[in-house]
Amino acid sequence: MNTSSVRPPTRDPAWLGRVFWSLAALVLLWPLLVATEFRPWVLLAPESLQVSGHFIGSFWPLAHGAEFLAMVARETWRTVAMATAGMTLALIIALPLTLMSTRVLSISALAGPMARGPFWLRQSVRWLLVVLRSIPELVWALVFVRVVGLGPTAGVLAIALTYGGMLGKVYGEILESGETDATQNLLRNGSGRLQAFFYGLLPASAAELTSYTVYRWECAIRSSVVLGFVGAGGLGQQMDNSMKMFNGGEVATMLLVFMALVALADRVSAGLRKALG
Amino acid sequence: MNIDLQGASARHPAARPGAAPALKGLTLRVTHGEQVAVIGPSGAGKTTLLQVIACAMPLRAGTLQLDGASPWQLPRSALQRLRGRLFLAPQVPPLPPRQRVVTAVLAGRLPAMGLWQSLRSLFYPVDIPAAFEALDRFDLADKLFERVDRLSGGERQRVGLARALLAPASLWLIDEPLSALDPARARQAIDTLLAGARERGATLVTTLHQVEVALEHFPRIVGLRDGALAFDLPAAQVTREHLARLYEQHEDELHGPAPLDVAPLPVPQPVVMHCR
Amino acid sequence: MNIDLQGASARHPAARPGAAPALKGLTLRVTHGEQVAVIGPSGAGKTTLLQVIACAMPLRAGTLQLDGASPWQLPRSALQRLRGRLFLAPQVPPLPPRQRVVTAVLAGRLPAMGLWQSLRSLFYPVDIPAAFEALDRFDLADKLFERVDRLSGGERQRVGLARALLAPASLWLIDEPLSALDPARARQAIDTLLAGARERGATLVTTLHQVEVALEHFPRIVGLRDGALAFDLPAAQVTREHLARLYEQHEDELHGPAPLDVAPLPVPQPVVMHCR
Amino acid sequence: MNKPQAANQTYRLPPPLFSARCKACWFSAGLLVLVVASFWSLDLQWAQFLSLEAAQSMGRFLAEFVPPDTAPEFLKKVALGTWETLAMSALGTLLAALAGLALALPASRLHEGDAAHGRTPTRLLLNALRSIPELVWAALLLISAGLGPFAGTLALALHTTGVLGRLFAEAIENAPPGPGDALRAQGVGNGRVFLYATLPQVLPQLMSYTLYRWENNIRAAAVLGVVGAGGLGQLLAFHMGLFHMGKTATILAAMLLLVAFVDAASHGSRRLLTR
Amino acid sequence: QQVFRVTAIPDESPTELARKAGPLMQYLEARLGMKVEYIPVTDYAASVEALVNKKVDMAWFGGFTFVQANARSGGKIIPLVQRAEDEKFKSVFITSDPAVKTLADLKGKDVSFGSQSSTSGHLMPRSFLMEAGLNPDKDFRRVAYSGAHDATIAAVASGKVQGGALNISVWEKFVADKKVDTTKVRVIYTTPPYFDYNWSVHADMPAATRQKLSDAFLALSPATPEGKQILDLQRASKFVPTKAENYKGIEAAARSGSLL
Ligand SMILES: Nc1ncnc2c1ncn2[C@@H]1O[C@H](COP(=O)(O)OP(=O)(O)OP(=O)(O)O)[C@@H](O)[C@H]1O
Ligand SMILES: Nc1ncnc2c1ncn2[C@@H]1O[C@H](COP(=O)(O)OP(=O)(O)OP(=O)(O)O)[C@@H](O)[C@H]1O
Ligand SMILES: [Mg+2]
Ligand SMILES: [Mg+2]
Repeated sequence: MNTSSVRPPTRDPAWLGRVFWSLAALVLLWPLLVATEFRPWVLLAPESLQVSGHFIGSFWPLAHGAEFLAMVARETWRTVAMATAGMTLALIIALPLTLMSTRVLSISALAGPMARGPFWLRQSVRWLLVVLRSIPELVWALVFVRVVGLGPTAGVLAIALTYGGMLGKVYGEILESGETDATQNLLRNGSGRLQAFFYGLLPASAAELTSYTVYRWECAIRSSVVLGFVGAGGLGQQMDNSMKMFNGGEVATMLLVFMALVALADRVSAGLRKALG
Repeated sequence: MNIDLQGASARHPAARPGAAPALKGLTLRVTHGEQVAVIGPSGAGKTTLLQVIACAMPLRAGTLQLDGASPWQLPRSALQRLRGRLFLAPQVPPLPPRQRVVTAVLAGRLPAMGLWQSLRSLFYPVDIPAAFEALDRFDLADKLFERVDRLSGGERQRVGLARALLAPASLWLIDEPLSALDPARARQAIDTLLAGARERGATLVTTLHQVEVALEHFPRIVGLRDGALAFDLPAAQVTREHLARLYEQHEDELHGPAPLDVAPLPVPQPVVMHCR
Repeated sequence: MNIDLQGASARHPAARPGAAPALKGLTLRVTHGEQVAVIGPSGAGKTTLLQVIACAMPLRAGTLQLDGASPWQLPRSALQRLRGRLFLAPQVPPLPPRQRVVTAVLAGRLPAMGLWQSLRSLFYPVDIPAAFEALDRFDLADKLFERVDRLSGGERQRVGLARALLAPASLWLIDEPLSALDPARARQAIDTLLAGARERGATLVTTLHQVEVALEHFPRIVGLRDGALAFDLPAAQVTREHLARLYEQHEDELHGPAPLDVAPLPVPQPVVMHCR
Repeated sequence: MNKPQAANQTYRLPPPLFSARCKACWFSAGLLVLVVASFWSLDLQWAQFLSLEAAQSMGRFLAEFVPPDTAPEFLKKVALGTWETLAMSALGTLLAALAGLALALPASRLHEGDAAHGRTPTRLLLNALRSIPELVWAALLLISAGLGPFAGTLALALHTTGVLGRLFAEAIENAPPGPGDALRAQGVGNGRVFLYATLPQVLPQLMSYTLYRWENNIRAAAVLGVVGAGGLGQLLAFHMGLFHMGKTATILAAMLLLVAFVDAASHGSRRLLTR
Repeated sequence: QQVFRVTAIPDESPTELARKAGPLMQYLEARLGMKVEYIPVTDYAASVEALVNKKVDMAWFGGFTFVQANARSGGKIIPLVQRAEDEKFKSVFITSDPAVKTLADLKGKDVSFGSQSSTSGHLMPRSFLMEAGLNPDKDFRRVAYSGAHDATIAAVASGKVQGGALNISVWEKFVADKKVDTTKVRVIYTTPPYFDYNWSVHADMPAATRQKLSDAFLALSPATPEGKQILDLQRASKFVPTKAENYKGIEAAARSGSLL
């Protein structure tokens, strides 16, 4: 039964391609190492060890004056509030754009290539998303700060625009990378796009979408810290000062606050996933 | 719904360039209310045929007409309306994990539900009795509120089939409905499908590996091999030789006697055709 | 490998609290080299039984011994070694999409490969001829370098089965090997599995929905219903009544006559048992 | 057929999800309060933003961007900065993807019975790496690695390791368990189960996370320039601060192109991977 | 106009600036008879834009920021007064590297300026370096912009960079307050004098208010306790009138360094 007349192939047809791509990757890596002056050993040079050791040593004791702590608490809230407000606006921007740009929900793409009209609509939404997110929030903020003066409005708007672009894109990718059989089956049986989204796509990726949103919120907190560097206020501005003045104790206290915020976001994310899973 | 497929050829977009097309020059007409079983060896193109009819895959050559209209020439909204009248149950039940059985079954009715109603149904299922009744006809009513990823293989398959009973479709395309079912459930499922399609006046095209079931229950049998029509006969006229030739292994010389001892076939019985 | 299951009960960890356990008080002994078919209605616990034997699921009550050892009492490395001698083919072929057929088949041999060799095999398959030969025995040699997500349902299933031929196992647990296969490929697959297990002296436990195939090819039939043993008999002694009772629908009063017209059963033939 | 009699139809209603649902209510209410409190406490000055005056000064500001500076010497500088930014972000992301993958394995519960002893400590480490913004990492590293792109690369790599490690771990935990369980039942060890069953399933996802992080990192690399870690950002901060609007426009255009390029590369790779 | 708004370039840390501004704002409030508000900024450019766009009424500018504001507003920024010290302001170059003795020794080292918009922290040091035959963009290994004078001191003291250039008055204050270890950090070069900081207003301000403002500044004297406190905080002996022509030199330096 198994005495085959066909001789087994002796060579894997994919082999040459693999060798080629591995070599190509190595060749590409080299100029990167040169351009970034990648010299890890300078980290271990005695003088740099001494400098960084000295700075890290100054982390202890943590700054814990009542006034300082009150200031940190105030600025932390400001940072969180900026991030939350920015995220809310970003979601308002991102959700419709995502639904418009997801390929899985395209009816014309159910079979073969997408029709011309929807393709260009999708493509233009994608480009809009690219433009929104390719300008760093820091730059948006610098622009807004110049135009309308200082304050959190600039920061919130900067976060909303950049994050709207990012959320729109990544939501789309999450939706497209999951199992799409169920959605396609619904569309093929004639359901509408939104129906297919709620009955096929969302249950498959709800957990991931939520945890990504929470993660982005956490990123927004970090961004609003960075925005503090250009005058949007909040923890970032304090961090900037303390960093510039090499005030290790203050830096360490604020780093701990960051970690606590991230741990909180993580907890929320895990809880939500559990509720949805 | 009438199906009219003329000289249809199709390839999977991802197939490697050298591969033979999955369907080659297939001509098939199915009239309103007919019940057809498609049989053929693995890889013959049965699933591809269903996908082509379901407008899920465009043709390379040839034409497809559903109720006299060429779906690929329709404007998009009309095509989607047309799709609302089709029901395709894939070989592997397309159930998102974590969804509950009741929601998965009610999803069959989506084309007939407004957006608002379908959203509401996510919070509280709109028509529990209908879902219950559909499941009950597949002996699965007790799993109504179970999650689909906590079902056994056969249970999952039946959830996929129960959807058909809720779909507002006039053409049912069912891919291997019995693969994971035991004989009793299989018989019940096929009876339910046939009766359901008949009640609704829906055309039914089913692929099957169970030749005896096909011969016994379906008035018309289509044999597919290597993407081409092997035969298209009333069940009563399908002979052992037809079947032997249909399922013959590819390397003929290697398996001399094998094709002839295809699983013991029941003697085909002429079947009264109701809806022809 | 000898299997000795005593009063075994098992529940799926995710099952809802009120649900009945998937296995209740099952006692089963299978000796070295035996070939057993497990049949039973959908949801009877066949898959669960295979999982329990494969040490993929701990027992709630009762004991499991494989070759005299209690797997769950073994230290982890010994359990891992024991598992290296098992092969479980799930109901849905466990093939990661985008993997190539050759890699998927060679994965069956992983327990016998060192880490380095298995890494290398990801770049260049280690033993193409062996994979080719295994596939050829399932009439699938031409798909050797195809990607598994570009196969038809039946082809995918056969890839999952071909793995067994490469596994260094002395116990094969195969869940519904024939569900997506046409009669000819099904016959070939079951012949190959039986012969393969016999050649290697491996014990073979298979769940099946094709009662005729089970009765014809397997010396011993185990009937499972609602997680408990319905019967455990040599194939020759399984009667129509046994089967009718096994597959009886749950709502007895509703389907009065149904259970009795279980698909036309072939007259069971006594089978020569080779390795008993 | 076997149609059941109406009299025998009984079905349970869905189990009352009261407690669970109320948890959800509480959570939603909390979320709403947070959002409202945020908007309220920040006293955002939309009026100022939407005023005619603001639109005018915005218009004036944007008008200053034209014409962008295209002096060859400056373009050369921008090209160099662009390349440095690209290299920094690419290498940083690559290092982070490797380190992230290495940390994601101990940080995830690979299958249901996995005790995963290393999970909590590894996740703590990942969280610590991630909670410190790149900018702060860069400022810290500038001290020991010296000014220049190396510090920036390391900063990106450290922060991104935390991010990717967690994302990878979650992707791994969410992968369909079927293929892995089949191999595990055969006694194959965790590492090889990962290579043969989990990785092929999650690879596109890991790649797309990595690629999207790369896009993020290009923007981050621009920010890093502000504290002295090289790249386009340093040019941007310098010229924007000095009101060289034409030059700023050129730099912003370069940034846009860079992100669009990465976007296209990411899209292309994803298509290649999911083909 | 109800509120009179004042800002200052952030050449030192914002907390320090706010501390310095407090008493002066109170004094101006009394003299002008209206509420005076101090608005902190963290970006030099933002303070320039603020005065040009009349978001504030008066700003404390460095020489270079004044030139920038004047250019951006089309010559509509008027310098009112400056400290006596600002007429001959100087910058210093400091180092913590024992091997560095002269400016030329900084070749191939990392050097930090203050903000790129700073006069005493960037523009003039750069201009004098060029005169000394050193091109910062080519001859130094890397150039960093710490953002503020005190941050430059911290960067040099920590060893992050080997050299730094900053405002002499901040340096002297750090030395006087013993906030810097002078055995480690030393001055290697002090620049010749030039005109620097001033208080500027927009030309659209009514002449009467302008007059009131400059009178208020000129009336400050170390003799009164209030005047002494303010002058000490501003590190000034007294305020003197100034005019736009004083800053021609800085403008020329900015143009030759192509910073404007
Ligand atoms: N993951 C799971 N979680 C909870 N319950 C499960 C799970 N898998 C199966 N069950 C339940 O356990 C029982 C036995 O399931 P099992 O999969 O063993 O059935 P089976 O005999 O293999 O059926 P089939 O022929 O349909 O595959 C069924 O009632 C099923 O609903
Ligand atoms: N997605 C795909 N991409 C490329 N080729 C495919 C794809 N799906 C199926 N094929 C190929 O097309 C041919 C027909 O496949 P099809 O799925 O229609 O077979 P089938 O008759 O349904 O078989 P089975 O009984 O095994 O399900 C086979 O040769 C198969 O390998
Ligand atoms: Mg098929
Ligand atoms: Mg099963």
